[in-house]
Amino acid sequence: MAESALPILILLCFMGGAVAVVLATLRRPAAAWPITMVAIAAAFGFSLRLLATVLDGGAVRHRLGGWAAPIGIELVVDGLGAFVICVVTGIALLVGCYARWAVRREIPERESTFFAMVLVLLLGLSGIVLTGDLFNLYVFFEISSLAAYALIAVGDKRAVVASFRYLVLGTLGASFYLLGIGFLYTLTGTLNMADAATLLPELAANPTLRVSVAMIVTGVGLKMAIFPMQGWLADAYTHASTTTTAIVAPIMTKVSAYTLIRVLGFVYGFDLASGRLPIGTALAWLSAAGIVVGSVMALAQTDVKRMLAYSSVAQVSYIGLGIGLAQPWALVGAVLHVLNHATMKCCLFLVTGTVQLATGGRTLDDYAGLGRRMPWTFGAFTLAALAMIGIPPTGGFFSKWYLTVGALEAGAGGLVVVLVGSGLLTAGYMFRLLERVWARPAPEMVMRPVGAAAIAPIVVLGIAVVVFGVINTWFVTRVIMPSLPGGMGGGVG
Amino acid sequence: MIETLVPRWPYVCTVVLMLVGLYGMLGKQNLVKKLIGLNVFQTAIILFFIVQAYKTGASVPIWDARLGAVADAYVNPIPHGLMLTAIVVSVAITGVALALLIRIHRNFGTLDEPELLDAMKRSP
Amino acid sequence: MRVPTLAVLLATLVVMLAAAPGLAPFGDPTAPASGHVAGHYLEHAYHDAHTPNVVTVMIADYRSFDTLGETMVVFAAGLACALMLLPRGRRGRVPRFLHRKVNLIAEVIVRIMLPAVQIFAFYVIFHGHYSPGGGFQGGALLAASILLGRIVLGRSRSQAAFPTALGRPLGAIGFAVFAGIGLVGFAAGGAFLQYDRMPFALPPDMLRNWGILGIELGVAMAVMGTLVSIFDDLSVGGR
Amino acid sequence: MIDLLIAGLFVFAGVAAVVALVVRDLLAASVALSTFSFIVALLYVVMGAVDVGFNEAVLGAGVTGTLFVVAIFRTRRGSMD
Repeated sequence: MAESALPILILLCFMGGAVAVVLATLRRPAAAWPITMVAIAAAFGFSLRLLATVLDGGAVRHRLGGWAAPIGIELVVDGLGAFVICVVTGIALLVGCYARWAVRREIPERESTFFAMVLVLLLGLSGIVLTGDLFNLYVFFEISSLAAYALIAVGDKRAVVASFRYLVLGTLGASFYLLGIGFLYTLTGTLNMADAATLLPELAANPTLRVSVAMIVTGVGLKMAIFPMQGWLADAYTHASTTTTAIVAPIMTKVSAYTLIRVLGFVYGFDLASGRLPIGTALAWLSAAGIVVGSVMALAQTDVKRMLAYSSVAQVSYIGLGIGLAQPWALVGAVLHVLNHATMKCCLFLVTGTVQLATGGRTLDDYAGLGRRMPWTFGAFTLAALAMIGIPPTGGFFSKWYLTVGALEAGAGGLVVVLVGSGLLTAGYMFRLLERVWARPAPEMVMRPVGAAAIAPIVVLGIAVVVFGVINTWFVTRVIMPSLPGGMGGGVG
Repeated sequence: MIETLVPRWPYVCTVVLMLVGLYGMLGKQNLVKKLIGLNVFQTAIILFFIVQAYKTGASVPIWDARLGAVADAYVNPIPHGLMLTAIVVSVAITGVALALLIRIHRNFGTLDEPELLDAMKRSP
Repeated sequence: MRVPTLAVLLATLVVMLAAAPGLAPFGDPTAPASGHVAGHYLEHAYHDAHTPNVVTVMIADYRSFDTLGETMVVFAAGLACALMLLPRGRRGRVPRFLHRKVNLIAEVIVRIMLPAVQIFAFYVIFHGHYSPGGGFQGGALLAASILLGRIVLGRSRSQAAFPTALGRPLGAIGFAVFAGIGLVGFAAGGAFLQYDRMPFALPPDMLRNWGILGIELGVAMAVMGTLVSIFDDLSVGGR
Repeated sequence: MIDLLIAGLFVFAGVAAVVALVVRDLLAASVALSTFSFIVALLYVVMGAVDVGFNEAVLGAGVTGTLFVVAIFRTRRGSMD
């Protein structure tokens, strides 16, 4: 494995950015946004560089403190990690462009702290993706969660209650994760992921091992909002401020999903994790239940932001379903859905935020006729909505296609029914909204102007949804398949 | 069952403490009480790690010329280092949660769950 | 107690007891966790960093990146409280328990205690190589001495000793000191936080020894500044 | 002998935790929580984790307790359960 300084450089961008924002804004409060953008842009540049490096020469690592793996902590990045870190920093860059406009309108007096907190959130999420150590992952888990609690609390009046509920459940999840790695540590004596993976097969019959898998899946599942632990998500996303939702919703649950892939696929191995205790099957069926519950709840909402929040529950469950099936095509679909759902959900939440700030409207009826007033914004919105339903050639179609193929290959006919049925439900609530946007007459009202800097990221995301669909085979063959766990990629052919 | 649990009795004690904390988090209606439950729960997990690190008759993990660099002479230091981190994390979380409680009290005037739900229904 | 709560409690109990047979008995010196990495730490720590306290070597050298993350957690908690509770209260609108009449006995005792606590805190930071203690404990003790002053000595005098506005910047600087020491070795061509690559003419174990002391100082500053700022935000912020 | 000490401390810790959850006066509850932390810190020390015990005594028992008291002063002292 090659040594590379790129992983730590990404983390240093965010660390340095957060400290610089706090110190620089003591004198010049306006410096917060430019510093944040420089930090995120640099991190995005390093991420792309990292992806290119990994695609050329295979996985890279950085040994912190110069200590070799089980003694010290190392950062390890393979194709999947580089892919996810690019998604995280890319989405952050676009939301960052948008944030200046939104934050000035929503929370002007707390701008500097807000941006510092966003950098801390990104540090936590990137750390989760990059680290190769189980306990270090817990530390980054807590950094990102702490930042998310604070960011979610900045919102309307009820946001603080939503944030407190999230804090209690999130800490419970993190504690279960900690307990899981505690059991793992008492069995193997190591915390390094690769080292644990070599030691674990000897312990396959140990009951504690199964408990540790169950604990870790429960803990990460709580953060990922897998049914029946999805309760915190809808309130948190609905009441948080625009920028918070647009940055937390697309990437936070996805990073948890990636954690699950890594722990189940690379540390335990899917065979070991499912041995004698059907963790994978349970995860798949719970995710299926989550898809149904999320879609039905979304259909029942009139508040658009809340509707999208419930749809997030369903969409994240697609990823959970792919991981639970542990079948190569399903995993391809799950990883591809990380990218696609991040792109489209970010676009949709940015639009709801823009509408809320420009017109004050939140409900379905408030959206009537807005398509003609904001053609660019709602053009992108429509593309993202079509991707949510899964209409070709948008990215959403392909990830669901791979998931369906995976479910068929695994012989889980019931899950195929759920996948198709949920597409119909999604079509139900999305077309209900699109009909109001485009087919109703434009309202007579005064709208606050929306800056070009706020519209540009939305349009970019709308185009990206389609582009990612068109070039999906590149992602699948070049990025995802070569780095599936346990040589599964070879089995896809 | 009993013969597996008796030699691991401190583990059973930490499980009991964990359940007490969990009960506080999920069963109590007052938000401060939930937070106290959370603290107890986290402390119980830390205790679990420390219990796993213990070796009968071993010394504290500080190098001593009389004992030399013999691993068996000292208690396992790794869980200790990890739990230093975990304690700091739990204090940080408590601080943030208390800040949230102050905001909730300012917005809705109560910290008891049923009253809070009422107040949230009444406010727009 | 409601049914879901009871169900979660029972499920946790069953799962935790199911894990028991695979664990080593209490106090077993041959437990798998005690070998492997832990054995390496115990046998090499003194040689590697010239520091007797193995836990200090572990958190400040072998696994120093965890500690950096932990310092970030503390710093983030301070930021989070500020984000939620800003703007801080105007002067004169502090809660009653912070500006009631000063109690003479309490004041005299605290005035005698404070220097002792602070000297002890510095001892804890600098002696962390040899005895229990280090940056976190020392920083927290320093913060505790300031908090004691805030509660007993009244607002104006405790503000003169440590102004509220200093808390968060001190936290940021402490974190920067930690990361900066890590960067020295990194810039000299080693890995991040690799102390033995720092460009000073000392043997590697002494370089690590000094590196550990440096980051302990950074941690102490970060913890002290942030804890005081959290206390100030909680006590007067958000009105 | 040392096992007996550990067992006794566990009992005290359990009692303190239950008291912290049961009393209706939140100020008393936070004092009980500090007591719990302090007993647990003693447990750590008895089991050889001197660093952790020190940290728990300073942060868990000291700082957490202070923060709880401050927050309770600014909200409400009574609890419904």
